[in-house]
Amino acid sequence: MTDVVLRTERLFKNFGALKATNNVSLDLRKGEIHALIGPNGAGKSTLIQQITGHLASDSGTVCLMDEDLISVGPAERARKGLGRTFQISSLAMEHTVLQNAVLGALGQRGNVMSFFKPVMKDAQLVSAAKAALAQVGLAEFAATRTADLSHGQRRQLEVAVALTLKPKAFLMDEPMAGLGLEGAQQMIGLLTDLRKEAPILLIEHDMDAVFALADRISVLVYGEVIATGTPEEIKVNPEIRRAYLGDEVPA
Amino acid sequence: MKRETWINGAALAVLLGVPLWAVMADEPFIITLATRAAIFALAGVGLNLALGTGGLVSLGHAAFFGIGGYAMGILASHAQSYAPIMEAPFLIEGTKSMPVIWLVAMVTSALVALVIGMLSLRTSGVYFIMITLAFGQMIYYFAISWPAYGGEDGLSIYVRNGFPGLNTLVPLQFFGLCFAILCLALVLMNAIHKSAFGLALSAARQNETRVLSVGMKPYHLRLVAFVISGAVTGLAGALFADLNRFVSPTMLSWQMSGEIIIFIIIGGVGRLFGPVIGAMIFILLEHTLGGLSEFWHVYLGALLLGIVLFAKGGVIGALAGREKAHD
Amino acid sequence: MTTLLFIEQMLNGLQFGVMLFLMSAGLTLVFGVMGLINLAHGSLYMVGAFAAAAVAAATGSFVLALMASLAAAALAGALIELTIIRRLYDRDHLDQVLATFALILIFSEGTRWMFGSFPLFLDVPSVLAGPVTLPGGIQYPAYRLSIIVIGLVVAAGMFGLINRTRIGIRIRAGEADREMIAALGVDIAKLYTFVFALGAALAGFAGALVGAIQSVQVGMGEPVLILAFVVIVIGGIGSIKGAFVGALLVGFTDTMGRVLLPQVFGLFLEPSAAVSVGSALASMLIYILMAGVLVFRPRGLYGVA
Amino acid sequence: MKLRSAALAAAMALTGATAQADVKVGMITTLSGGGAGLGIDVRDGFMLAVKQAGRDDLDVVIEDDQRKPDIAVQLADKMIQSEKVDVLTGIIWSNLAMAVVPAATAQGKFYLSPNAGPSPLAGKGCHENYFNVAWQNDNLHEAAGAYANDAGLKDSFILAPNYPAGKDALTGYKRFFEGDLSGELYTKLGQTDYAAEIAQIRASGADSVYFFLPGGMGISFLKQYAASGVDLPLVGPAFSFDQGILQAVGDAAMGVKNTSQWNKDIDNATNAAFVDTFQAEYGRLPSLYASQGFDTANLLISAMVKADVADADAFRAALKAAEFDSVRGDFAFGDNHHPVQDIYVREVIKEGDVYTNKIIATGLSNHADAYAVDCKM
Repeated sequence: MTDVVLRTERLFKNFGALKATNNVSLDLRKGEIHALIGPNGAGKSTLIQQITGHLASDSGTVCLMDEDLISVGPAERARKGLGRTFQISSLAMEHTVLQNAVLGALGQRGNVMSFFKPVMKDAQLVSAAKAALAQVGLAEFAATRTADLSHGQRRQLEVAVALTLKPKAFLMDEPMAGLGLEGAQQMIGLLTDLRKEAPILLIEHDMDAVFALADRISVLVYGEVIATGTPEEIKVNPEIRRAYLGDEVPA
Repeated sequence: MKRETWINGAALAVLLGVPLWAVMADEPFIITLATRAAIFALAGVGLNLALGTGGLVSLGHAAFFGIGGYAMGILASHAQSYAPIMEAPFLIEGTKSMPVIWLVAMVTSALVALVIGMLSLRTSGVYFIMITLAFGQMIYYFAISWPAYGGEDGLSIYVRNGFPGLNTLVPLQFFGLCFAILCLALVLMNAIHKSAFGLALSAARQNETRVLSVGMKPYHLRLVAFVISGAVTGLAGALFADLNRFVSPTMLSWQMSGEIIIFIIIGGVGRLFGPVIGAMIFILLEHTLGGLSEFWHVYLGALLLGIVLFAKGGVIGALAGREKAHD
Repeated sequence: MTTLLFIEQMLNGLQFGVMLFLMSAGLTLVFGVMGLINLAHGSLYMVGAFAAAAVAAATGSFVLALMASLAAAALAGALIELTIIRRLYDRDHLDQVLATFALILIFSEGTRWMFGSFPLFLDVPSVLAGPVTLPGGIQYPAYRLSIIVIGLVVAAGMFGLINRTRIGIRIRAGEADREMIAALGVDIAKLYTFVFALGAALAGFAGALVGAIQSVQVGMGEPVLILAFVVIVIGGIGSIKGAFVGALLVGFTDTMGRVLLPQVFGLFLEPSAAVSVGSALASMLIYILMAGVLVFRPRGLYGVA
Repeated sequence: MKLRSAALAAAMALTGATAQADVKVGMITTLSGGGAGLGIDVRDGFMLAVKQAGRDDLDVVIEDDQRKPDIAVQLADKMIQSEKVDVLTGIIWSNLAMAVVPAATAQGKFYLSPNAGPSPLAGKGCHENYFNVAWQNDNLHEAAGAYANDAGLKDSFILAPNYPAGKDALTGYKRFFEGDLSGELYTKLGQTDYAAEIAQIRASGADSVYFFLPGGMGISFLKQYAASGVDLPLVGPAFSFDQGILQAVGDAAMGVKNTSQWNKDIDNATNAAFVDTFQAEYGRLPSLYASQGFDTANLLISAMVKADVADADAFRAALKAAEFDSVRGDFAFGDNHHPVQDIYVREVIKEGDVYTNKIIATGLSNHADAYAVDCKM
C-alpha cells in the first residue's frame, strides 16, 4: 500500500440525529482521480470538509502519507499538503487574480510574517503564481479584480490557487459546476494532466465528466460508502443503479 | 499617478502648511490644533491596520491610547519628583526623554494588545466589538479607582518632555516631531500593506476560509495586526499626553474609542490616508462648530450621519471614486 | 452577613437583573431580527423617561406617564427607523455603530435643547411609595417589588409574542431568512418598522419605570446602553432567553460583587485598602464576567453559531 | 460660544488713554452634555457681576469644555496663545482643573477657581497665581463631620464614588467626625442603583448616613433611600441639594441636612441684591454655583480697581486682599490662596412649590483647609 497518498478510516460525523458521515473509509492513490458521487445531501461536501479539517470529525482518522492529521486544524492540513477547491468559490474578491495566486504561493512557502518587502515584487512568488495561472488559462486576467471574473473563471482560479500550494493531494468540490460545455472540456483536460502531479479526490455531479476522468469511483449514500470500484464496475453494479443512478437528477 | 495619491499629498501639504502659516500669522494655537490633528491621525493610522485592513472593529482602542498616555504620565511624574518607580528587585527610574517614553508606551500597549487580542480574537463580528469594549471599560474603571496616579483627576506634567536636539516647548518644533512620526507611521503602514503579511491579513478579512485553505492561520495574522495596531495607537497616546502635558482616564473612555473610529470612517476605511484626512476634518469641525452654538453636537451628529449614509468610502472615497487602495 | 441580609441582597440582584432585562430586551430583539447594532437604544430609553416626566408633571398621573413613555419612544423609534435606520440594515456593523452613535449626539443635545440642562422630576406613584414587609421581616421598597413583577410580566409577554403569535412567527421567520419571509407575502419593511418601534417602546418604558427611582437627565442612556450590551452579549445576541439569563447573571454578579468583594479583601488587607481594592474590582466585575463568557463561549450563552 | 462684554477698541480710543490695560478673562466651563447645568450657573453668576460692574475694560471670552480634560487643555492653550488672556476661570470639575491649572499658572496667568478645589492645588502644588474662590474640596465634608458631632451622632455609615474627589470627601468627613464608622463604601462612578448599599446601611446599625454622590448619582440615591423605609438621618454636602437638582429629587430630600458656604438666606445686602437680580435676570433662583461665579467676578473686579493686571505682583496682592463684598459675608484668603470662611448647615425645606434650603446652624467658623501647611509659597 505504499502508493496510498490520502486515507480516511472509519470517519463519523453526526448533526443531531442525522448521520452525515457514517463510517467512511476510503483512500486516494498516487496518480489517480478518485471520484466521489452520490445524490444531493449524501454528505459529500461534509466529508471533504472533514478531510480538510474545516469541520471537526466525531471520530475516525485522516492520514496523509501515513501521517495522522485528525488532531490538527485546516491551516495545518493545507501546509501538510492538502490542496482544496470549493463548491462555492472562496476567494479574496477585492484582490486581483494574481494576488490570490500569490497568496497561495505564499502559503506554500510558509513565512507570512514578512512586513517590509513588497510581496508583489517577490520574483519567486510571482513567477510561481503566474505559472499556475497560465496552467489554468488565466494568464491574461492576472491584473483583473477577482470580483470582476466570470463564474467559470473563478473556478479556474480556485484550481490555480490550489496548484500554487504544490499539494500532495487535491480535494476538489464540484470544479465543473456552472462552467458550460467549453469550460468543462477545458477543466477536464486540465485535471487529466493534473493527476500526475498529485492525485485528486473529486466530487462532481456531471456524470459524463466523472466517467471520463475517474480511475476509481466511490458512491456515497446517506453518509455511507456503498461501493468503490472502477467506472466499469460501478456502471454495472445493480445496487448502485437502483440506489442512485436510476433516479439521477442533474445538478 | 492615481487621484488618491494626489489627495493624499494634498492632505499632508495642508497639515504641514497650516502650522507654517500659523507661525507667520502669529496664531500659535493653530499649531496646537494641527498637532492635535496629527496625533489623532496617528492613533487612527494605528487602528486602521486592525479595522481597515484586518476588518477588526475594535471599540476598545482607547485602552491603548490611554496606556500610551499613562506610560508618559507615570514615567514623567516620577522623573519630575525624583522618585524611582520601583527599587526592588531592580531600580527603575522615571524619565523625561521622549524616545524612552515612546518605547515604553509602545511596548506596554503591544503587550496589553497581545493579551486582549489573544482572548478577543476567539470571537468575531459584533461579539468582537463588544468584547473589546468590555476590556476597554475594565481598564477605564481600573484607572479611575486606582489612586496611585491620580485616579479620575489624572496626572499633570509641568514641563513637556524632551527630545535630543529640539526644544519641544516651541509649538512648531513639537508639531514637527509629531508630523515626522506620523509620516514614518504612514510609510510603515504602506509597507505593511504591500507586504506578504498585508496581503494575507487583507485576504483574511475578505475570506477567512481561503486563508485557512492555503495553510495560514487568520488568528495569528489578526493577532499580529492587533498588536502592531495597539502599539501605534499607544505611541499616539504618549504624544497626546505630552501635547496636553496631562493624562487622565478620559483617554481610556469608550467615547474616545468611538472618536478614533470616526476619524477613520470620515476619511475612508482601509485607505492609507483615511485617518489623516478624517482627523483633520474632525478637528476643523470641532473647532468651527463649537463656536457656532452651544448645541453643536446636533450638527456634528447630523454631519456624521450624512457621511455614513451618503458618502460610502468616506471623504477619500467620495473624491477618488472607487479606485481601491490595493494594487 | 446575616441570612436575612443575604436574602435581601439576592432580591436586590434579582431586581437589578429584571431592570436590566427591561433595558436590553428591545436591543436584542432589534439585533436578532434586523441584524442591527443600535447604539441609540439608550437615547430611546432617555426619550421615554423625559416623556414620562413631562406628562407626570402636567397631569400628576403615573399611569398616564408610563403610557406617554411607551408612545413617545415608539414614535421616536418608528420615525428614525423610517428615515435612517432602514438604510443601515444592509450595511456592515461599522456603519451601523457610527450612524447610531451620531443619533446619540442628536438625541442628547436635542433633548437638552427642549428640556434644559437640569434633571427633571419623576417620582414613584404614592401607592407604591415606601417599603412593605416581606415574610421573614425584610423591609423592601414596594416600587422595586413592582418592577420585579412588571419585568417578569414583560418577559413572559415577550416569550409569548415570539413563540405564540402570528407576528412572532413572522419575526422568527425574518430572523431565519429575509427572502423566505418576503416570499411568503409579508411586507418586510412594515414588519421591521414594527419590530424597531416595539424595541424602542420597551426601551422607553424601561426608562420611565427606572427613571422614577433614578435621575431623569440628559446622558442617562449611555451607561444603560453599555450595560444592556453587556447583558445581550453574555446571553447571545438576538436571543430573548439569553437576554433574560444574561440580565439576571449581570444583576446578581454586580450586586453581590459590590457587597462581597470589599468584605473578601477585608480578610487579608487592611480595611481602607480592602474597601478601595474591593470596590475597584467590583466596578470591573461585569466586564470580567462578559470577557470570561465570550472567551469560553464566543457567541454568548444562547447565541447560535 | 463667545461673549464679549466690553466695548470696542474704538470706544476706548475716544475716552483717551486709560491708565490701565484691559483685563481679558478666559472662561472655560461645561456648557454642553451631562453636567452642563453647573457650568451654566457659574457663567450666569459671573456675567451678572460683570454686567453690574459695567466696566468696559473687562473682556470675557467663554468656551465650552464638554467636561473633557483634553478639550479644556486645548481651550486653555487657545486662550493663552491666541486670545492672550490675563486671567482664566470657570472650570467646574477637579480633574479638568488638574489638567489646566498647573500649566496655566506656570505660564504666568492668573487662575480663579469658581468651583473645583482639588487637594494637590491647595497643598504641595499650590501656586501664587492660583486663587480658589469656592472651597477646597474637603471643606464641606469637614463641616459635615463637625456638624455630626454637634448633632450628637455617634455612628455613621459613609459612602462616596470610587474616585479621588470621593476619597477626599470621606477623608474630610472622618477628619472631623469623632464617632464610630459602621460602614465605609465606595460605589462605582456613575452608578445609578443603590439597593445593595441601602440594604447594607439598614443592616449596619449606624445612627446616621453621610454621603457624597454628586449629580445624578445623588438624585438616584435620595429617591431610593426615601423609598427604602430606612429612616436614619442623612447628611451630605450641598452638591446634592442644590437649587438645580432639588426639584428633581422632590420630597425625598425634605429635611435632609447639608453643608454649604452659601445659601440664599445669608443675611447681608450683597446677597439679597444678588438673589433678586439673578432671579430677575434669568428667571430662576440662583444656585451655589451661581453664587461662586458671582463672587469670582467680583473678586476680579475688586483687584482691577486697585491694580493693573500688567503688574502681576500688584495685581496678585490685590486679589489676595480680597476686598470685595461677598455674598457669603466675610471672605478672606488663607496663605495658600484658598478661602477661610464659615461653612453652614442647611436643611431642605419647601417654599410654596419650590424646594430650597434654609440655614439652621454654622458647621465650622473661619475654616481653612488641612493642606495649607504643605503649601510653600
